[in-house]
Amino acid sequence: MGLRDQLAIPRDVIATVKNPEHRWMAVCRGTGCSSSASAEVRQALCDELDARGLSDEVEIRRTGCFGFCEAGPIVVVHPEETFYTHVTPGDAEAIIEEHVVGGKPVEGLLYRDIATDTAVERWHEIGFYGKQQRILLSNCGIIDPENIGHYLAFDGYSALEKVLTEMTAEEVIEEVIDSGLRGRGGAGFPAGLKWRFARQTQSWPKYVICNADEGDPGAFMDRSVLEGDPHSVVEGMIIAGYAIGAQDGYIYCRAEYPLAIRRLEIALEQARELGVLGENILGSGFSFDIIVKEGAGAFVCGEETALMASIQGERGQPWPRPPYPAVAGLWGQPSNVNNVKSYAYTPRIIIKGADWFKSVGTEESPGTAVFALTGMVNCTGLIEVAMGITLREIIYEVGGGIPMGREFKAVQTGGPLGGCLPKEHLDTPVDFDSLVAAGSVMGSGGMIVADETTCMVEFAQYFMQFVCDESCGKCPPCRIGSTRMLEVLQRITDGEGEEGDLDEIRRIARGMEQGSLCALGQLAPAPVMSTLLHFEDEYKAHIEEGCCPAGSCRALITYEIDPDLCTGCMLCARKCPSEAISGEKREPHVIDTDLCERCGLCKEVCRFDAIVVN
Amino acid sequence: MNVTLTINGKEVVAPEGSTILEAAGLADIKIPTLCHHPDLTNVGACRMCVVSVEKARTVQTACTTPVAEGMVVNTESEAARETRKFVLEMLLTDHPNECMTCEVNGECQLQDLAYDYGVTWPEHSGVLHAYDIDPDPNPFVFIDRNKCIVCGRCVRACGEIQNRDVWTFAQRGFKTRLVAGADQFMLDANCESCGQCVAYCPVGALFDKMSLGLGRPNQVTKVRTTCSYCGVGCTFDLNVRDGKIVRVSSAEDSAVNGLSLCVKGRYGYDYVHHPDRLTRPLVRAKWLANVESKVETGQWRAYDPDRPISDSESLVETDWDTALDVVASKFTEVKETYGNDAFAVLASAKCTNEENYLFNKFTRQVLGTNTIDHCARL
Amino acid sequence: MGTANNTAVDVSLMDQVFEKYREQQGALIPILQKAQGIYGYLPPEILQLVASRLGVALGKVYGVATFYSQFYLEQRGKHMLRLCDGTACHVRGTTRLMTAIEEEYGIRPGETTEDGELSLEVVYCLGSCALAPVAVLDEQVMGRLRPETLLQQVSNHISSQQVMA
Amino acid sequence: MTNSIEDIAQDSQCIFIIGSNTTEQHPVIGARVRAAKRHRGAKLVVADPRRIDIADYADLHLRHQPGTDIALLNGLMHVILRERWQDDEFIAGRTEGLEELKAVVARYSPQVASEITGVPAEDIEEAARMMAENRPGSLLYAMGITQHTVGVANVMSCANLQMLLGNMGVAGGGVNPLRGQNNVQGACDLGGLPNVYPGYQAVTDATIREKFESAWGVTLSDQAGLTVTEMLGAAEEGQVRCLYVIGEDPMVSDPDLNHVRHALQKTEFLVVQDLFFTETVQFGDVIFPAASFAEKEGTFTNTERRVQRVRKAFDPPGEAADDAWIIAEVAKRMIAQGAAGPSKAALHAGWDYGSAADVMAEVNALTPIYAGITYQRLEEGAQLQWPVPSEDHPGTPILHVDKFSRGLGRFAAVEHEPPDELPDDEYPLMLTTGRVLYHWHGGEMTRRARNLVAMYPEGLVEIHPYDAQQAGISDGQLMKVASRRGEIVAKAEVTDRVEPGLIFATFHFPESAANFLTNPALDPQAKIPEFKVCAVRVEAA
Repeated sequence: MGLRDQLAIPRDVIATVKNPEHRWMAVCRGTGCSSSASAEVRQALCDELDARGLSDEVEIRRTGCFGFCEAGPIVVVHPEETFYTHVTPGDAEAIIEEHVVGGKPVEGLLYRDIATDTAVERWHEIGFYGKQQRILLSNCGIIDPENIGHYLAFDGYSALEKVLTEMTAEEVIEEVIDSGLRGRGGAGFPAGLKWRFARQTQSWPKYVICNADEGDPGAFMDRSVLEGDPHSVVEGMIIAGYAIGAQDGYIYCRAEYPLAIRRLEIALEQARELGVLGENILGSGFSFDIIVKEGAGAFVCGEETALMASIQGERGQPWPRPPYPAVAGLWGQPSNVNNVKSYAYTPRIIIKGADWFKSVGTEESPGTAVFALTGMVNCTGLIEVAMGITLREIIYEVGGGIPMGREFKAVQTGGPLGGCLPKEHLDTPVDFDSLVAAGSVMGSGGMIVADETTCMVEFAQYFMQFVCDESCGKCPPCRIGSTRMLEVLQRITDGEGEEGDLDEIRRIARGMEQGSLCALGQLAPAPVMSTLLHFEDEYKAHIEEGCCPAGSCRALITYEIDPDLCTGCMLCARKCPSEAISGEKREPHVIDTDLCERCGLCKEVCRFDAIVVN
Repeated sequence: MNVTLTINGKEVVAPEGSTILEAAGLADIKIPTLCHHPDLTNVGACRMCVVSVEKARTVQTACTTPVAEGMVVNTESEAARETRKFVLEMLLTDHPNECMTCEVNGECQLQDLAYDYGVTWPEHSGVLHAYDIDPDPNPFVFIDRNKCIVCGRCVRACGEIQNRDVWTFAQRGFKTRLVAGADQFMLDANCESCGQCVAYCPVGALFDKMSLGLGRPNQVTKVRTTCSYCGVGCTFDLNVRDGKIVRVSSAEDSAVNGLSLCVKGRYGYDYVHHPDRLTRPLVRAKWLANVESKVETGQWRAYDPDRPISDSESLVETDWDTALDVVASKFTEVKETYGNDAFAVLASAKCTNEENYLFNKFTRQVLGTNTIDHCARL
Repeated sequence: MGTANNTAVDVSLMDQVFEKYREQQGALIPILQKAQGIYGYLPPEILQLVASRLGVALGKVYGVATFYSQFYLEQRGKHMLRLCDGTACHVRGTTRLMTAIEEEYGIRPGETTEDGELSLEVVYCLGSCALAPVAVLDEQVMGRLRPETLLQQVSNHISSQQVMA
Repeated sequence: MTNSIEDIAQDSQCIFIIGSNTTEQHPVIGARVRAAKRHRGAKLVVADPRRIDIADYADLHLRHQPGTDIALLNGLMHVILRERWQDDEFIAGRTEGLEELKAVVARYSPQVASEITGVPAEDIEEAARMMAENRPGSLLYAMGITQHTVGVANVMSCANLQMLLGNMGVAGGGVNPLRGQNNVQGACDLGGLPNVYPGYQAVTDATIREKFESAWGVTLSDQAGLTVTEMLGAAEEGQVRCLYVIGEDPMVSDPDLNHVRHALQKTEFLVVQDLFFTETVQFGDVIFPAASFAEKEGTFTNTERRVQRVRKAFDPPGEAADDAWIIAEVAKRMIAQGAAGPSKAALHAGWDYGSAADVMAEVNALTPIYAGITYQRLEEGAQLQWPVPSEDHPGTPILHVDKFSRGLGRFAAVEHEPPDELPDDEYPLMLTTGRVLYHWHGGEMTRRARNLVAMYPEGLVEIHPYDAQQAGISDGQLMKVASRRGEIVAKAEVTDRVEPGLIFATFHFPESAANFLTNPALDPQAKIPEFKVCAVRVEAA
């Protein structure tokens, strides 16, 4: 009998959750679906059940994110796993009446495959999920993240029990090293090795820190894990604490994730109540507790030393390494900093073993990768794929290809500190080393797809603007370099690029890469350098010909109305914020280029594709 | 415990826990620095001291990287030198090109390093900070944030040496700005006007306001002396130009105080040149003969023009011989008439040891009394 | 001047905050967050109070408060509109949303309308990229915005709150 | 100081400041003390009636009533002895007289001490614990200890505490008076005292006297002379007819200025040697214009007994001349007139010095503690703290390392005695005096430093809001302060830096000089006046 059996585990909950016949509905309450009114959907479903006296028969369960936020709000009816998309409160009646009572799925709410335009009934039959392999996200969409009983039903905290009863700290570290788990924060440093360094430093107290300051624009993997399966992170941190000999943990989470923070606080409270967190965990004599620290809005705090400065209540400025956090980190004490996902994998590795983990993914990068797939793809959202999958598979199979039949141009991985890969690299396998070899990085998991309408110079400029805004200001290469770099990019997209600008960009980039204090400054030139590498012609077109091939840079384009296509509906003229469009009703309109601010609103509202960009 | 490492091919033994910079210092290998100062904690901000360390992915700051056994360091690698040049160039792109009129010209670390690394003035069309110059009404510290290189030495000096924490950096990134307190005037932000921030500033961003325009480093003579105020005995350099103190600058090799001084020591020197200074011996008319004729001929002068020289209590500016003789004669006369106990000498805690010795000798040997004291009790 | 509340700051509200963080090391940032939660921004007297209660220099508090983008040292509007300019949103038209707000309300990012009703702010990524472009009005997340839907929602939100008041 | 600034800053585990406004009076030491607390976690205990700046940095501020230092110190020692925190090994090996101390201190329980001092008993307990648990600890004091009628007893009491804790003769320990003026230490060291020759060699010691007689070639007086306060009294009574005042301004710095003025007026022949036309110069018969520190060569000795060079940067203005030349000229002329006839054979009889270094060579020869302090060594950068008995001696950064100068350190049991003058119905408030950051001593120099004046242009009198309200005085308003001896008018600074019943004034400004009010009552041994306590009344002016 394990220690865990002594706990007051909610057994009825576990029995229900595990029953394969159980009739229940998952209503996604991730941030995405919540902002599309999934709370109201849930209420409507409950009301309908009440009205029919079915409340006891059917469970309505709030769950974490399904990843397919584009299609939200999402409702999945179990046990069939019927997947309903874009559900509104008004659809509740149909779902209950037709599906629950009538036993037939509601056709109109099913997902329609883009390629075949046919309805897909079951969750895992949808193309978006077809190529995915959900390990980390396996509980997301299934369990109620605010109910520890659900987590326990899926072997929650049994890894902790195993560690505390059967394993020495060194064995835990051995197992994690053996699994080949590489840190999911971006750099891919072997997690177990980091733990070992922290264990070896002879100084106490020690700290376990979870980096949940997911600041990359376009990335929300960590948030979904925290929102959908918070206990997996908590359990992973406790195990790490046991392994390195720490008693205190911090989760540093962006303040922009209020829901994740709330769910974490609930999870911590429930874990303490259950006795798996706090003093004398499971009667083992080992104590460990966790404090959630909210970030205050600084991207640089994703850098581990800046993050620790921020926990200490200081300006979030990095300090040079070495000494590394494993030697001198938070308050000068040995500290282990890992990403949310790295901790969340840990319990699964302990339960299923290092060999199981290594069986997924590639030899050098075992396990899965979680990406936030965004930009110009049909299916955007959160995806989990086995390492080694190609970019092409992700973009065209999981993501369903580029919308409106446009041409794929590039994919950016790793956010503002990552690189752009053009179509020649579409068959690059996605793993830590292959992406680096191709000129990008895994990063923490942002993946943004650009199509032919995306100007790569502007794209690079956007990221450099981001770096300028987020540079902590401590070291000159980043503080001043990013500003100078942005100025060059700005003048190129303004059509004022000069000969030598590309050399200037390369020079500043080299200086920043080589001289900056932290990874933010060292990697900041990556988006610029990778676009310059693959799309130099596009840069040159801006500088030498004064034109933006993607038709995107406002200073370099003009809008015109094709008189043959214009019907004179006047919609564009009414919408134009600068009153640059004129024309009689039912007559072709014209744009006054001098007045036009090139906002593109006319093009967007035109129903006849009559607006042309030059 | 010592560790052995190699710097520029030279074997160096340094105590465990020391930095590469310190180890290099032991071997007389010079590594350029800007934000580093031996009195202050190291922050690795300015990137000037970067060196290549074998097996390290990037260049490392020598001021923060601890030495390790077998470490191989190259302080003059291409990457290190290139980085230093880049840093200097970047700093100069946000620095006014005013060396020609800058107060610290010739004593500016940025200028020296730009020279050492052959960095030419970077022309560019980008933004430069344009902060107000000398916006703080305090009478001591001149501030030109446009020259600030954000090295933070002033912030650390004020925090770590002086423990007043007047200075801080506000905002971040390119907008990072040195501010006092919550962007207040210095004197409202706990400042005790010690000027340590000025002493530690490697450029001309903080300077002594009283010294503006009075002489640059190469135009002054520095005279090392000991402060004339309290008993701490700080030593400093009088910066002298044309027979005037134009500035007091503290010196790292001062035994008692290093670069530290207080407001009186650093900024209270101008009494020396005050017009109130007595410049000629004065004697009351009653002790003098032929006052009126000497005044008429211009040999002597009335001290107070409003007081008639005929008034026996009026003071007359005389020559030294006369004044000294008046005193010597009167003292001799009193001594002969009333004896040694008629004298009392008040020596001075402001005078030198040698002078006090002479006062003591004079009192005891010449006047023949032990009645000498000074204000130690006051 | 706007209608925003300019009455003196009640510093006693901070007592509970200091009590809560009494034992916690490095609590400056959470204390400032709670203070901003109470007052809507960080008034100078609160910065001073926090400095003296924590025994740190005012400059340190100010340095921290100005480093992080979350903190405001000036009073903001009754309603806060945050436009996401994360990659996905940027690509899908945040700039147009910004222009629309500027034209309708005359405010640019970081500014507040003269009547003190609305403040505008641009943030990088709210993590709802699939719904780009996204904005958050007070606590309400709005996705797939177009200029006209944004303006409609903002005006509805403001007027409904006024009615309630 | 028995110790050095450096070892106090580096090694003290507890720094106890009593009667020293360190931040304002010794700012560089103040900064080192704050740094020791902040960076090393040294404990800091400040005892001062006012909430002076350094008190804001202290772990504990003991706000005792002026003139109750002994009661406070005895209270601390009471707790230490009660808890057996004393250093028995040090006491057994290095001291004597503990039993007498114990007997006296036994009467000063924290409750009793609290009643006298006004410091809560628990703070006294806590301070004693802090000092006992954090050793070595150093004690810093200044005029707040010495300027009392019980000044000497105060100092002895400080020494008792440090010996009890075994804090003597170790780095980071000691009893450390912070000397107020740049060379007050040197003036004391080099014979500027009525009872000793240079190097504290007693004038009453025949052997010593003979040494100086043979060096100077004259017969010397075997009687100790008068102290500063006594000589002014003697001048008033006509015994002293000639007064030679060098670089001092008793009309600002001495107590009871009305009395000083009378004495100076009565003096038959007053010679004053100074930089400026000071308050005292007004009364001078002959005034010699002297040189400032920037205009002459020499040495100063700092508060830690360190001898350092003063160098000439330029000539004095006009015909002003350095003090050494002036005094030598007077001496030579008097000798020429036959006032003294030193034997030509005596080695150091003459007054022809080529340089300050020549004078120092004579000091080296006659002053054992300065014997090894030569210009050559100083110019080579040697850092010398006396005693330096020979040219190869490295100096003595810490005194009393193995033994006290008298052998065993003696515990001198002292009892609390109230100040000479305490408030009463007629003069209901207590006045204490001191200095401010931006000014120094009589203000002769700082009042002529443009920006120091800009920072602090006039003397302010600190008064507690309660007393201000009682007297109908508001902040910045002129107020009249009167004592039995005189009155001044100055602007009020209404502040809780002082407690109700206590006001504070400076003596930097002649027009508002606190010394018109102060009590000339002297410590019987050291003859130091009780500047720190007198009774006054205030009213709006």
